[in-house]
Amino acid sequence: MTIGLYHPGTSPLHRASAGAKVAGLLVVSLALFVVPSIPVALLSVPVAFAVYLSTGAPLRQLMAQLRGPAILLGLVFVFHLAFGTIEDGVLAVGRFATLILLASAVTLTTPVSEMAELVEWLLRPLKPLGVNPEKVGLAIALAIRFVPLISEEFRHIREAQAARGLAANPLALIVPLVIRTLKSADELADAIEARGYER
Amino acid sequence: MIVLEAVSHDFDGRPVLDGIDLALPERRIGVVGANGSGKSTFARLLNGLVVPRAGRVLVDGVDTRKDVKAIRRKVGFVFQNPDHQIVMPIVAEDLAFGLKARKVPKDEIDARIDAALARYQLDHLRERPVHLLSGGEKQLVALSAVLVTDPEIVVFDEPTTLLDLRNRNRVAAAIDALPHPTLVVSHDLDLISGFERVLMIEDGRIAADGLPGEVLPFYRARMQ
Amino acid sequence: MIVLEAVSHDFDGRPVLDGIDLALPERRIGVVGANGSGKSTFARLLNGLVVPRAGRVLVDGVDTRKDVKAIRRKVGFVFQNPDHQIVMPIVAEDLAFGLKARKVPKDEIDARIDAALARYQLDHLRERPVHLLSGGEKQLVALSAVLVTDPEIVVFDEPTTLLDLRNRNRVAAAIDALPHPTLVVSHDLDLISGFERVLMIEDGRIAADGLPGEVLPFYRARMQ
Amino acid sequence: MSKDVSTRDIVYIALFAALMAAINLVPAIQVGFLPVPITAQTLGVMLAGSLIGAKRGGLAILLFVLLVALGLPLLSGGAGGLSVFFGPTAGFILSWPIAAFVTGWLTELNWRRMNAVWFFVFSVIGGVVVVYLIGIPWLAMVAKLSLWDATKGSMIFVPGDLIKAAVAAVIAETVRRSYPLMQAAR
Ligand SMILES: Nc1ncnc2c1ncn2[C@@H]1O[C@H](COP(=O)(O)OP(=O)(O)OP(=O)(O)O)[C@@H](O)[C@H]1O
Ligand SMILES: Nc1ncnc2c1ncn2[C@@H]1O[C@H](COP(=O)(O)OP(=O)(O)OP(=O)(O)O)[C@@H](O)[C@H]1O
Ligand SMILES: O=C(O)CCCC[C@@H]1SC[C@@H]2NC(=O)N[C@@H]21
Ligand SMILES: [Mg+2]
Ligand SMILES: [Mg+2]
Repeated sequence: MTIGLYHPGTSPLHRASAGAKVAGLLVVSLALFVVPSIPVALLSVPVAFAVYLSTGAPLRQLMAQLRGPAILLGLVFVFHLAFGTIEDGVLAVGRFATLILLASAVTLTTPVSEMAELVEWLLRPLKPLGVNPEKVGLAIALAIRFVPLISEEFRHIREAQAARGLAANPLALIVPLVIRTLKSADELADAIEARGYER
Repeated sequence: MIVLEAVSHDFDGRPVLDGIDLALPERRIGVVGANGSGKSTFARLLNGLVVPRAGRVLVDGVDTRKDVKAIRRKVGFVFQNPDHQIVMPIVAEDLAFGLKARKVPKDEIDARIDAALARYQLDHLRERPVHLLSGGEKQLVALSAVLVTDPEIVVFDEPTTLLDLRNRNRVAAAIDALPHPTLVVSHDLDLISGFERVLMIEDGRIAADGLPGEVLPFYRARMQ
Repeated sequence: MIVLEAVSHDFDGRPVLDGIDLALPERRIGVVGANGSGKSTFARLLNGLVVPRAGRVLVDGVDTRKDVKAIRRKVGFVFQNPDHQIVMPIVAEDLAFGLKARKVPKDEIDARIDAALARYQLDHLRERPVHLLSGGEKQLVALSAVLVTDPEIVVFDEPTTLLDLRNRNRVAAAIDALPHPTLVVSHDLDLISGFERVLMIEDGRIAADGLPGEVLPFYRARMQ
Repeated sequence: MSKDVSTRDIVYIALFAALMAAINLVPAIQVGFLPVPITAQTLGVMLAGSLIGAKRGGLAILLFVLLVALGLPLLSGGAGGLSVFFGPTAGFILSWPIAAFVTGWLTELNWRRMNAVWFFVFSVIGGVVVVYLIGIPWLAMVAKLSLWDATKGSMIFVPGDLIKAAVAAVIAETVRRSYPLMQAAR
């Protein structure tokens, strides 16, 4: 599936497994907090930026995604200049910039379905605690399945009410939407059992 | 009377209705056509739910593009699935909802609800939860909720597809008995076989137009 | 063969099925009845979605109360609304769903999906998102997802009500061509007029049982 | 998800996670240079707790958070992915499942006497108080603000959050009367 923020491509990151990428992200974030070194913080940003660019997504999309975090980091830096030390500011901004760039790179290069498989795999050790990874996988698929069903229902309901002369009224829209989709959910649950899914 | 003048419409550049000219003075009009031929779009034109890209739609002389409010008051619309248009949990509350939106005074609301329910012998359902009604009862409640607002024309988009034979017959009888001019889009050819005029839509054009006895056999042959 | 022995069922104390005894060796069985008469409850008995309060339901000798797993494997069930039985977002994933639940090995899954899709010339839909299909395509995908698990009997609960005429004809042809014993609940009397046996349910009892030529006219008269 | 989560529960959980995603179609409002938007999504958090209860409601919102982590663009402005969890709004987002659980728990405890007023009160306790208790300290930490400044800044959300609680209350009460879900579930 090519839904979500995933951007299809053939970069090295695309070829790496989801598990390796998420593990890498974890190791880097730990390392950055364990080693409070200015040179490391300063160096890691361009490296992370290079990784981010290597995903091969269109430059415009890449830059647009950075606008929000950039504003925040600017604020944090100004705060440190005013109330703290420059060193602390560089350290804080460097860490966050690195992590946001790397996390975005992982998201851009990993399809949702692969991430879902990783989650199922990660949850496996929790089985003795009563967590069932397959159920989590089913819930993820169902949620993705529900999104277009909900928007279809929403369109029908909005039209039917406009036709009754009701201006857009959140109550009038959401109540039938919730009831209709709950009914669909009931029927879907029956169908899942009828199709031989074991609890 | 419904008049269409050179009406064309497209969705995202894909043409759906293509240069339709029509004057419909009849009191019972049926519309048939294959899946995706443009029937629902055609019906939605009549109360301004769809505003055409080109051309004009006039209902009793009012342009749907210019005065949507007046058009919504004139043209009642009943959908295939009553669940979509029912808003409130209790039958009477739902009938009141459209009237409140039109700022009808309180004491008049009650009287009008009584009258609308009495019309189809639904009085006993007045205080019932809507979502526990049978399909046919729901469709009749949806129709009552439209009639209670006193429209001049009623448009139906496939009002019987979800019903069983008995409920279908009940709704068909209700449609037959309506004093209002009525336009019905339906795959249920029996429902419109007694109408004054039937339009067949194909690829966004009127492919056949005439008496049911002429148009319906032609349509049946096309659908084989 | 389907056998019901003194089957009764109620919901919250309200009787819905009332002492039904039946043996159904035929390969094409239709079920008709008014809204709320108990048709869906009857159909749901056959694959254990409903377990009767009293009596037994046997499918090829297996009691639905005792071995639900075996029953689910034997009896495929196709619902009215394909949107509510397609579980996964992509066609191929959905066909795989029932097979994974049955722990079919991976490479066999692929081969079986190919075969099931080929049956109705749906190969080109393999990787498509389900929500972009037409109603008829969706219902055929739902049917394929049931057939891919190799059931011995297929039960349909009003499989064509949401479809237009062309899509309905497509699904009707698919049902006609099934090699499996089939039981179809439907308000669409044409769909079952060629069947071997038709049951009419009324107030939870079998009110008529016989050839379509006998039962359907009786039912039509009752529904006036 | 634990053993006593039935197939039907999973479907409801998925449904409310998807409803959260749908609510995101209401555009969020970005105020000044505050790094946290005013969003309609907490309405979904309140509804999940009020309508399907503590366990299912909490899991539904947790599933939503998981979908965001997987890379679906379900937050305001189409944000999503792992980077969100390093940002200033992560505390708010992570508080949502807990908030839904708390609202649901209070609703279940008081199911017999539920009406619009109680739905409002419980939506405020879960969907506002709990959310702020977790979200504001996190915001202060990430944006290097003092706790007091972060709290003052967040007061801008209060009017909107109260309106959402009121809307959630009216919806929950109307749905409760039309489709008795919680009773059926117990
Ligand atoms: N809101 C919309 N946006 C985009 N395309 C649309 C929209 N509404 C309808 N269409 C498309 O326009 C065409 C005509 O649709 P319409 O609903 O009018 O057909 P119809 O004749 O009513 O079919 P049916 O028998 O299935 O109800 C179809 O191809 C449909 O997919
Ligand atoms: N899960 C349930 N809980 C309570 N009552 C139910 C349930 N399912 C069905 N009923 C009731 O049992 C009766 C028979 O329902 P059933 O769905 O079998 O009818 P049906 O013949 O299939 O009707 P339709 O033509 O509307 O599909 C109805 O009165 C219905 O309201
Ligand atoms: O979309 C996001 O990235 C998360 C936004 C979190 C917004 C918080 S939730 C509580 C408070 N009320 C609002 O309207 N916004 C904030
Ligand atoms: Mg249509
Ligand atoms: Mg039924």
